[in-house]
Amino acid sequence: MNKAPIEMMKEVNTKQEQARYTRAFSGFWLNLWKGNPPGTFLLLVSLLTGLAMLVPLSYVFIRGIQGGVDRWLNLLDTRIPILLYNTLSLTIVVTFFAIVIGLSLAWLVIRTDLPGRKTWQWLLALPLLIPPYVGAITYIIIFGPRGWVRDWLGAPLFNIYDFWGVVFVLTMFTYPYVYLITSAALKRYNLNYEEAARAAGLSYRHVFIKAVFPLLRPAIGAGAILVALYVLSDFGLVAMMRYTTFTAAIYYQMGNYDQVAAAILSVVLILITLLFIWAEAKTREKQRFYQSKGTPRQAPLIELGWWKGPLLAYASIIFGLAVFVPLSVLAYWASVGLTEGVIDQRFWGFAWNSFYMAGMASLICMFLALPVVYMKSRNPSIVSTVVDKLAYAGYALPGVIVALGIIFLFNQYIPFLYGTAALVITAYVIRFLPQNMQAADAALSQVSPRLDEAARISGFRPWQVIVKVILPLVTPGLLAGGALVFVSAMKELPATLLLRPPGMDTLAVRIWVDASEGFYQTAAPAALLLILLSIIPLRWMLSKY
Amino acid sequence: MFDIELLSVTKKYAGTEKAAVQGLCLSVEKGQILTLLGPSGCGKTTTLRLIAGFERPDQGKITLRDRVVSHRDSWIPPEKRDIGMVFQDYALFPHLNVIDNVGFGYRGTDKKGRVQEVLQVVNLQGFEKRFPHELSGGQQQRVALARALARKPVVILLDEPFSNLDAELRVQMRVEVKEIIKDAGATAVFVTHDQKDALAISDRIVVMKDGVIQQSGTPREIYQYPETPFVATFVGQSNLLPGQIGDDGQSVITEIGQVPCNHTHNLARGEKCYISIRPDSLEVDPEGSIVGKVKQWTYTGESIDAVVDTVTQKGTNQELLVHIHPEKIVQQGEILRFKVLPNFVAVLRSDREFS
Amino acid sequence: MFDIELLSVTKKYAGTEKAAVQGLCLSVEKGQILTLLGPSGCGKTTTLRLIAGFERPDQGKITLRDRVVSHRDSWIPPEKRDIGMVFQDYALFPHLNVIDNVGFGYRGTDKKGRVQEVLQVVNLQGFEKRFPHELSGGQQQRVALARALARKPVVILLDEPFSNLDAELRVQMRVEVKEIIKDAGATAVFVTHDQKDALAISDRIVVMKDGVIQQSGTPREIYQYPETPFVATFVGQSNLLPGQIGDDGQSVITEIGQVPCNHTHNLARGEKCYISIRPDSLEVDPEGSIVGKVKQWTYTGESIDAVVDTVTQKGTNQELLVHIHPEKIVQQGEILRFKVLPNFVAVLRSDREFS
Amino acid sequence: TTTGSDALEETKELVIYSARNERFVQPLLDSFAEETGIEVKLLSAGESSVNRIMEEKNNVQADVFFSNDTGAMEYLRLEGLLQGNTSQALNIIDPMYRAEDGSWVGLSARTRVLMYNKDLISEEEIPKTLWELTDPKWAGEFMITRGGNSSMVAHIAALRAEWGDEKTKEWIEKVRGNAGAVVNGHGDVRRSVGAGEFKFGLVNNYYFHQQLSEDKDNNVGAIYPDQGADGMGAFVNAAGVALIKGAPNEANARKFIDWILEAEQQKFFAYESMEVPLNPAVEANPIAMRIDEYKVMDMPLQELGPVWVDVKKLIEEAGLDLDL
Ligand SMILES: Nc1ncnc2c1ncn2[C@@H]1O[C@H](COP(=O)(O)OP(=O)(O)OP(=O)(O)O)[C@@H](O)[C@H]1O
Ligand SMILES: Nc1ncnc2c1ncn2[C@@H]1O[C@H](COP(=O)(O)OP(=O)(O)OP(=O)(O)O)[C@@H](O)[C@H]1O
Ligand SMILES: [Mg+2]
Ligand SMILES: [Mg+2]
Repeated sequence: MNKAPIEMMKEVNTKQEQARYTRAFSGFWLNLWKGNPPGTFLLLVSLLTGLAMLVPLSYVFIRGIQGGVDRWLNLLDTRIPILLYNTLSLTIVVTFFAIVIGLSLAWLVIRTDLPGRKTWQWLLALPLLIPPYVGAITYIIIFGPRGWVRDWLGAPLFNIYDFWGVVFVLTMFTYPYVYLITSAALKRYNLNYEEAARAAGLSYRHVFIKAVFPLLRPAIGAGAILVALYVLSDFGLVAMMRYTTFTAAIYYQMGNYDQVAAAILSVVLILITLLFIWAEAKTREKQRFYQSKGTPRQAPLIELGWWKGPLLAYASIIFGLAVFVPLSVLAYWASVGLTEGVIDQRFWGFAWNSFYMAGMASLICMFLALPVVYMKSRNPSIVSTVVDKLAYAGYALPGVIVALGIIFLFNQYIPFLYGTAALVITAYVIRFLPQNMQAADAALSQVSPRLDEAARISGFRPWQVIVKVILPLVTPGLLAGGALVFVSAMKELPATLLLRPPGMDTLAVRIWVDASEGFYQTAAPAALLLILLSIIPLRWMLSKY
Repeated sequence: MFDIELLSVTKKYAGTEKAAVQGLCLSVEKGQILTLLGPSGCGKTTTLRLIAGFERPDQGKITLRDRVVSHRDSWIPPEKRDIGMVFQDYALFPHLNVIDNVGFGYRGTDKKGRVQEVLQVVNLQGFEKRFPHELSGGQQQRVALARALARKPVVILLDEPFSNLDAELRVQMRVEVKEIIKDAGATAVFVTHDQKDALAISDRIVVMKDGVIQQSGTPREIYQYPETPFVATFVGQSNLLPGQIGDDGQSVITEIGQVPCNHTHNLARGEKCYISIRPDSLEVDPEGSIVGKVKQWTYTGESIDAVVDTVTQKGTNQELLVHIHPEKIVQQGEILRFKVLPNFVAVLRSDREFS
Repeated sequence: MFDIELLSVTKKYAGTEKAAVQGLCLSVEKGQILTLLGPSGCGKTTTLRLIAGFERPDQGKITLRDRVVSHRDSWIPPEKRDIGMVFQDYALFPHLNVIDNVGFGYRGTDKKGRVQEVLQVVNLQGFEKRFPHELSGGQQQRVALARALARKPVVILLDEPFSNLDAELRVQMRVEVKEIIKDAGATAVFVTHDQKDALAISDRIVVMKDGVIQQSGTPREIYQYPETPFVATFVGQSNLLPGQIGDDGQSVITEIGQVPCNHTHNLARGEKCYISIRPDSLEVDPEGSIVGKVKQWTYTGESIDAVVDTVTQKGTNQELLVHIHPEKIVQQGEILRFKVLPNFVAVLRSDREFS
Repeated sequence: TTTGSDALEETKELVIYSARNERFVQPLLDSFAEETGIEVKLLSAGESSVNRIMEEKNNVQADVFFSNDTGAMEYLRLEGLLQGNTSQALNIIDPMYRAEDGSWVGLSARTRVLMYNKDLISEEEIPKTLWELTDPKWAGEFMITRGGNSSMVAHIAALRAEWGDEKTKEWIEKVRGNAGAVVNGHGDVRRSVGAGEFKFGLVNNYYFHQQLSEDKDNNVGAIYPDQGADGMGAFVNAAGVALIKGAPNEANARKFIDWILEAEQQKFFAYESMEVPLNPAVEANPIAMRIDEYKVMDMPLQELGPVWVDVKKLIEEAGLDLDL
């Protein structure tokens, strides 16, 4: 009886303590989010996304570290230096040419009176649809040691398997990244800068150098980093063209049951990728500036005068090399294939698999991109920044590495889904979510945070605000991003190769398998269909960019 | 009863050195319109956002209708504060037409009727089906106001709602908004950096600077009896002179002579102070005791704003800003005589900092 | 000698129905400041862009310093016109700091000195290394002005250069810009929709509406003797009443009685006209002939702007806007008597359209 | 004794991982599916099949592994990933070409040959032993595949068993130096030699057979090396099938292995891929030499498994590219 009051006191104490802890936690929580915590649903979706993206990274690093000092030293001595040289030189050279071609074409079709510029605007984006390894196949068919040119002339004109051959083919099929992003930037460009420069007495050439180019630099950088990341992660093309970069080496290591070496090479590759991303961010940091909105005035077209002819020829040549030639070769082999009757039930099955998995991936990306981007923009905090950065990690991860991580994850933790399309779709999501995020980010940045606030003050909870206000406004952007994801996923090869469940080959895999064994007549129809299926999303995307 | 109460609220944005709002105490009575007036960056918007719940104060307590909405560990999110807000940039939903914008978030069953009602109040009938981009700036602002009113909120916050209107519409809207708010029986906080807006619309004005309150009072108090040099110069133009209270307690002895004043803040004779002379109180008068040379003048239609160089009794130079009748022709370099009318002369305590 | 001359210039934008600028004739003398004043969308910016050469007129001729820069078959591109321009949104290069922005396009060898010089003129020393996004709106505007001045252009075009400044800075900048332009001996065209700016800064004002010139003259002419109802109401507030010239030729007979005027545009006795009475010309006077009831009032510090309901001699209602001395306490519903002072009364021809 | 497939759960599908060229596998699977009504799912994962099987050891997906290399199968067996098989059907294959426990069984032989372009070089000139490839006179004249190619790894493992570490290393180093091109796969080698890019190349015999049946660039020949009286003989690897431990459709997998060992399937298989059946009773493609017509290295293929990792290390140390 005596104890009762003490017990009661204790109880009161613990209750108070609990209350204090709750209060302390809620205080901490509010401070963490600077007084503006996100809704539970938003937070959960974002955190899950971030975690999913973390899997391949951590898998690779853990495996790589488990490799032990000896393997590291051994690889550092022997293979890594050569691979480094191969990979870096290729990345830098291709990126450079892609910038030159992409920027010049973007400027030509947006700002000059190039005849047929509206048509060119989207014709020149078409190479985005052609998987680079397909491009490589077509060029090998023409210029390869046993190609058509040798058949006609008796000897191949040059060695396509040369460094410059690889550079050429890669450039032709990656320049659209720079082209598309700089085109969009040129359309948004505030003309007043140009006019201010002209009012200052500068000729157009100087205006371009001093006022246009510097303001396009962020866009060029964004495009260039996409090209560089593509080159770093490409497997199909370099394998076809017998050029070994890190990604190819990792894939071959896998074939040799050597997970450890693969993981070690992957760690190095991730570091290189991060280096590129960091360097790009660094150059932008120095140029942190904001264009004012400006009046949405129709830009006057620059008259090309007698340059019209040569520049038209230039655009035509690029189009010819990057679109016409590959498509013609494909059309030829496809016609051979059609007469042989390769388009059977199975073929349509592959097409459906491609369509289904790419479609699912793009749907999921559209669903995931908004919460992450939204949370970063509207609920800034260390948490949202980390989730955002993680989600962008997919960009830096070559498909092979993503595949390794996913195999591990599903085997260990979600075995019942292992061996289903879920793996491939997950890989696509991890790899291409950033593309959707960028589009969503761009769309969201057009939506003033004041609109959210106006909606909340009208009595809506955060998730209601997203549904009622944000979603209707960013849907076009989200869809454009989804279209881009779809196009990329249709083309994806390395992760698909490693992850596809038995009997679920995609068009890309078929192209690869058939072409690497020289069966062009079966590869070509698949390639053509793949390109065809991607055209509609691309058009949609272009209309939104 | 106060509808809105802020108790020593401080807010510092992450990454900035100075607090945007420092130890702010405000209270607005039910049905009143309070105006926050101050130069750009003084923390007006921040104060509104604190009241609305878009920012969380670092310190202090905010009460709305006797409900603590923000304190150390308690927090009521914006959507539960029952507030209407007109944003500086309107923040109309671009994907909704006027009706849907105004009715946004309205929960009652008489949505349609209520929307029509407020549209009538802001004089926008006939625009129901338009989308925001099909409206002029002024019309958009009125839609924003209608949206804020529709839900009959307890508290209405207006962030520079007239900033984008041209002079004519502005004058008209001032009157209308005041009436609308009064009719709705709402309590309002209104933000502006335009003194005309503030004087015209408010029951009380709070003049802020650098996140700190300088003076608070009725429009007349603020304009006629500014307490600090900052308020005197920010709210209307003014000439500030140091001086001391004259022996009669009804005038101030300054370098340009003894100036009669109506109000001396009960300062003792001989005490040091500042004096604020509005340009309108200096009248051209051939008999006047102040002599000056026109240094520069600007025609403004309603008057000629002239800067006049006078020589003080100590022999130093003193520039005075004078409003001259607009029909007079003034020449640069012309010598004029002035006298001081007591009406617009205010005595400021000299212990307040001069800035 | 005219430095800038536009001869019946017309410009219609592709895809629009009405010409943005219609048959515009303008001439600016060397060293003068001309202001284009008008409501939004009246073609002010278009006119500037035509002068600068960013747009090509459909018809008409533009001459700068006796050089035809734009005519049917001749065309000189903007970079060869030797103009300086301050853009409405400043258009500062975001990738360049203040020095490089100001020195942009400067060809002389004394670049550094010249930049320092103009920075001093606009009072921005010490900001040399800042980037545009690190400056306040007012500072950015001054950088834009400095950039336009640096190259000592013959012609300076300013598109609403004060639109983003607050009242105080605005008053100050008006004077400074005027001085700067005068000192530089430049010829300037200045665009604004703010009548105060226009009155303060200009040698001549051109009032535009819908792409057509309404009236052109000195600030005083525009304010005191507006020729059309549009000008009367756009430049300053005004009460417009129909009437006819009185028998003495010095007054107008209106519904509120006979109003004395100083200037009747030589209209004949008995001729129909409009009369514009500025609110300042209505003075409260117990002896006054006009009786009215205060319908609404607004305290503005410098005065009380009241709307007064009067009953005309015909028995109809007429609202008048009146400025009352700010120290007077006015009540809604109060009955007041007024008289009309002749100074601010202007007679307008009634054959000009009323709008 | 049969393991009593009735004791095993009846399922309707069969999952096959294959490192083999899909062209040759697919028709076979189609006819199995037709005969039995079992749905066959094929994953042509190339050399990464082994990898996947290893990764999936706790969550087995595949039932059967179709390999082109006994080394890979034995490696998996040693890792404990294969399931023993006592089916009588296995007995028609020489024990040298199957696992102790029957978990894998070879189906066809793939012999390492030097394939040459008859336009560029005559049968007399061509080197007769593998060691001769180290002769500087062949510098730049021939092609080999990368060291990581599983046929190459197996081949080098056999050489190492014959020669020991030092000599093997020397051979690799010199051959690497002499080779005109080191390429990814044998398909490249046969096409390039056929097209006359190089005089000869080291390939598996059926690549030679395939090149012969091309409609152009087919003027090629091949010699089986080291056939001299004291020669060590040509190295024969085998392609085969393996039964995976924990296979979800084990009954079907066993049924399939039994089925594929039937003569009819063997013949079809060998004809298509132009490999040589290990079952001497089955008739080979006429352009291929029968396995008893030449001298083979007498090394049981089971021995390849344990040395696999060491061999790769050796290759790596000797400087032959593991990857390309
Ligand atoms: N999100 C933010 N992060 C950091 N500093 C901020 C932020 N918002 C405002 N500030 C700073 O806080 C101060 C007060 O800003 P606030 O927006 O309240 O000013 P204001 O009085 O509304 O000015 P204006 O009249 O220009 O709108 C300013 O110095 C501003 O730079
Ligand atoms: N590029 C254009 N294309 C089509 N119409 C235009 C274009 N630029 C201006 N206009 C139209 O021409 C008219 C005059 O525009 P201008 O920009 O000259 O107006 P402003 O007087 O400068 O107005 P503000 O005060 O709003 O800047 C407006 O009706 C406008 O809509
Ligand atoms: Mg503000
Ligand atoms: Mg304009």
